[in-house]
Amino acid sequence: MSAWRVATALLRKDLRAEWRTKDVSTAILLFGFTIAVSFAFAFKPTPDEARLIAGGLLWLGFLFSAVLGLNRGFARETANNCLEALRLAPADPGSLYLGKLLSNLLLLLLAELVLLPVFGVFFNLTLWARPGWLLLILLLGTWGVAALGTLFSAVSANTRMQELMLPLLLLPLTVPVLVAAVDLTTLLLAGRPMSEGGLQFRLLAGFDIIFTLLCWLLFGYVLEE
Amino acid sequence: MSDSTYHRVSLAVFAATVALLLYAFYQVFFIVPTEVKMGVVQRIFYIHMPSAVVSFNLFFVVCIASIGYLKTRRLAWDSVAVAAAEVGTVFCATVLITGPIWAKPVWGSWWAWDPRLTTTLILFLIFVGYLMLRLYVEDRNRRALLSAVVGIIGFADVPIVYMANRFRGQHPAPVLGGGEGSGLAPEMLTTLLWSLAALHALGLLLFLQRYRLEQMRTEVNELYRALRA
Amino acid sequence: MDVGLKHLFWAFALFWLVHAGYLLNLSFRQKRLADELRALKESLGRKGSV
Amino acid sequence: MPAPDNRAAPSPRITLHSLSKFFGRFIALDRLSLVFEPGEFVVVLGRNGAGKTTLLRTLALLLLPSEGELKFDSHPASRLPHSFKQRLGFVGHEIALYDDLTAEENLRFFARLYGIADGPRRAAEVLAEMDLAQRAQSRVRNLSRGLKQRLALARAWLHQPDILLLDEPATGLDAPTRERLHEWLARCHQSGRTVIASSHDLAESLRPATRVLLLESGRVLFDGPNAPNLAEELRAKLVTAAREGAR
Repeated sequence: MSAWRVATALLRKDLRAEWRTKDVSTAILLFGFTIAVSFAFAFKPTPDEARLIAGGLLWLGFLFSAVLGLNRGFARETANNCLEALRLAPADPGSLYLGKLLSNLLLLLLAELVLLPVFGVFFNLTLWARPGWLLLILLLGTWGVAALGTLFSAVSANTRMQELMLPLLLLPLTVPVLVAAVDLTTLLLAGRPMSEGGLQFRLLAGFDIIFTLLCWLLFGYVLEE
Repeated sequence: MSDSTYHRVSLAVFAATVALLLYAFYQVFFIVPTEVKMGVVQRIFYIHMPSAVVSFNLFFVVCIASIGYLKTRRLAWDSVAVAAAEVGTVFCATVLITGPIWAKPVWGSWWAWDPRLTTTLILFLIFVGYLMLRLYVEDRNRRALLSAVVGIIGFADVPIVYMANRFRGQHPAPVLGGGEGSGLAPEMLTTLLWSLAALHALGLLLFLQRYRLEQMRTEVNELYRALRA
Repeated sequence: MDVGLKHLFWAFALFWLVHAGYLLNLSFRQKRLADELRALKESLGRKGSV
Repeated sequence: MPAPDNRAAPSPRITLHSLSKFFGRFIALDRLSLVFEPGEFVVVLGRNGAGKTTLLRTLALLLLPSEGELKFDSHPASRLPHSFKQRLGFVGHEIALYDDLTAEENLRFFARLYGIADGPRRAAEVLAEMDLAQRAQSRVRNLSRGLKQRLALARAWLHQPDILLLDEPATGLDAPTRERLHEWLARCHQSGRTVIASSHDLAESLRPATRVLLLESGRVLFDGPNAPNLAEELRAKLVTAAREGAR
């Protein structure tokens, strides 16, 4: 119960601070938008081609802007050394992780919902044909990125090369998420039955569960000095 | 380990490695029959596949040593982890170099998205990240903690990366992968086993030297502290 | 066959290059540390004798 | 600042046994063996880099010792449950408060982390105690250095810890506020709490403390009860130590 209290306290604190400064959301949205535009210039695909490659471009855009957002999100804890106060509190580090994960997940998902139509317009996609499936794919994929990203934003905050370390560590590790989420999004855009993506769904769910648990267990070590 | 035992052990490992490598290469070049479909280039397999096994085993050691460090907080575990990670990355690099050289004449393209090779590539990137991270954390204990976390997560990621690549499904089926009924001739199996032994010995040799380096570094730090005290 | 031999040669050559390079790199790093250790031990001995 | 409540807190005895902390080649603490009895008011003195901060951060369980042992009563620090941190309050060099939240929001947030039953009421109480009530709705970003420092003290005091660990608490405070800080600390001390505070200013910080600890290069140069004219003696010790160090 106290774990939930701590996690929600952290979540509320993050959302309140974000509402005031919009640090993380501006980073994700502006970068995501810029990426969408650059992809559109770089590829200029025909509608058929677009359906094939849009899944990949969409998730690459999400992933890169997520890295930026996660870095900004953890910067809030390192400013004034607020992390020290968190470590002083009689809270289990696992609950701190959960709170941070929830706030990252929420912000990333919201930003993705805003970025989706941007990609839709540039690549002429019909994204909303099956909104339930789309949201499920978004949730599972983003969860995987946020689960690892939350832990690694804390890891990279402790290094000299903060901004570089996060993508260097995170991108290889999230390859399974990228592969599965891109496959599923491509199925969705091609109008194929989602039952063809059973394996991918299971892989995403497995990834999310395993790494949420593992990061929850390991987060305390990252906070130690 | 005292200095003299260390020298004796490393000499023994060095001798064993040289002997095993010589014998294994003799097998590879003079004894084993040429594979019918792929021709002489298939002999790359005898260094390619064992290298992958060695690097994988070393990354397993990284994971175990990382858990060991988190549980005991003994820096020796961290030295084991970094030694295994660095040598594992070197072996990983040789897998990634020999793979495409083998693939080109057989499948006509350098990179055929074989799930095993692709997994090795991701593994390589993960552990390059691990080594980079170590470079950018000053404090010894902090470095050990953070890299232990990355080591454990990195290793846990491997099976999932492999599964993700397997259902991508546009790669040629692995013709020779050791097992899966690919039907190795008896001589081929013997040669493979000798190669496996020889490359593991090489891995052990490099690991011991790298571990030694880490111990020396610790000793230097201790001496600096003794000098100030 | 010709192409196969060429590839076989390069695979083994590069394999050895990487390993030899790494072994060389290790011994350089060890040598540097050994020198540093020796110097430190010397100055520590001097400090002890004062 | 009005009096802290007069709960006689059974502070644990703090024992350091041959405790060292290394940062790579640097020795921050060199085999310290010390005992802090419950209810002591200790001021830790020393120049920059003498080990004051490392000592306080180690006591606050923020740093793991490299060698040696730290005990609270008979419990080794490494085996204490997270809930033990309820009994520690710490203020470090940085204020550890969120710039974009108001003073009150910060305290309410930390009250929730500490599981304080009536967080909002307690937050208001502590704000009043630190003379911050009229700035409760200001964002931390807009507070002056002195106000921030007071808010940091409020954060450390929120859960009424038995042991107060303060790293240069007088930083950024003007003379009258500093005076009130000393009075407040003295009262914390009178209520039975252990107070350990550091300072680099010899004369200024000595008055309310009962025990003085002078650190130099991670070792204890002086450890004894507070006395008038102690500052001169300590200064002389530091000069001698510096001369020996230079040799």
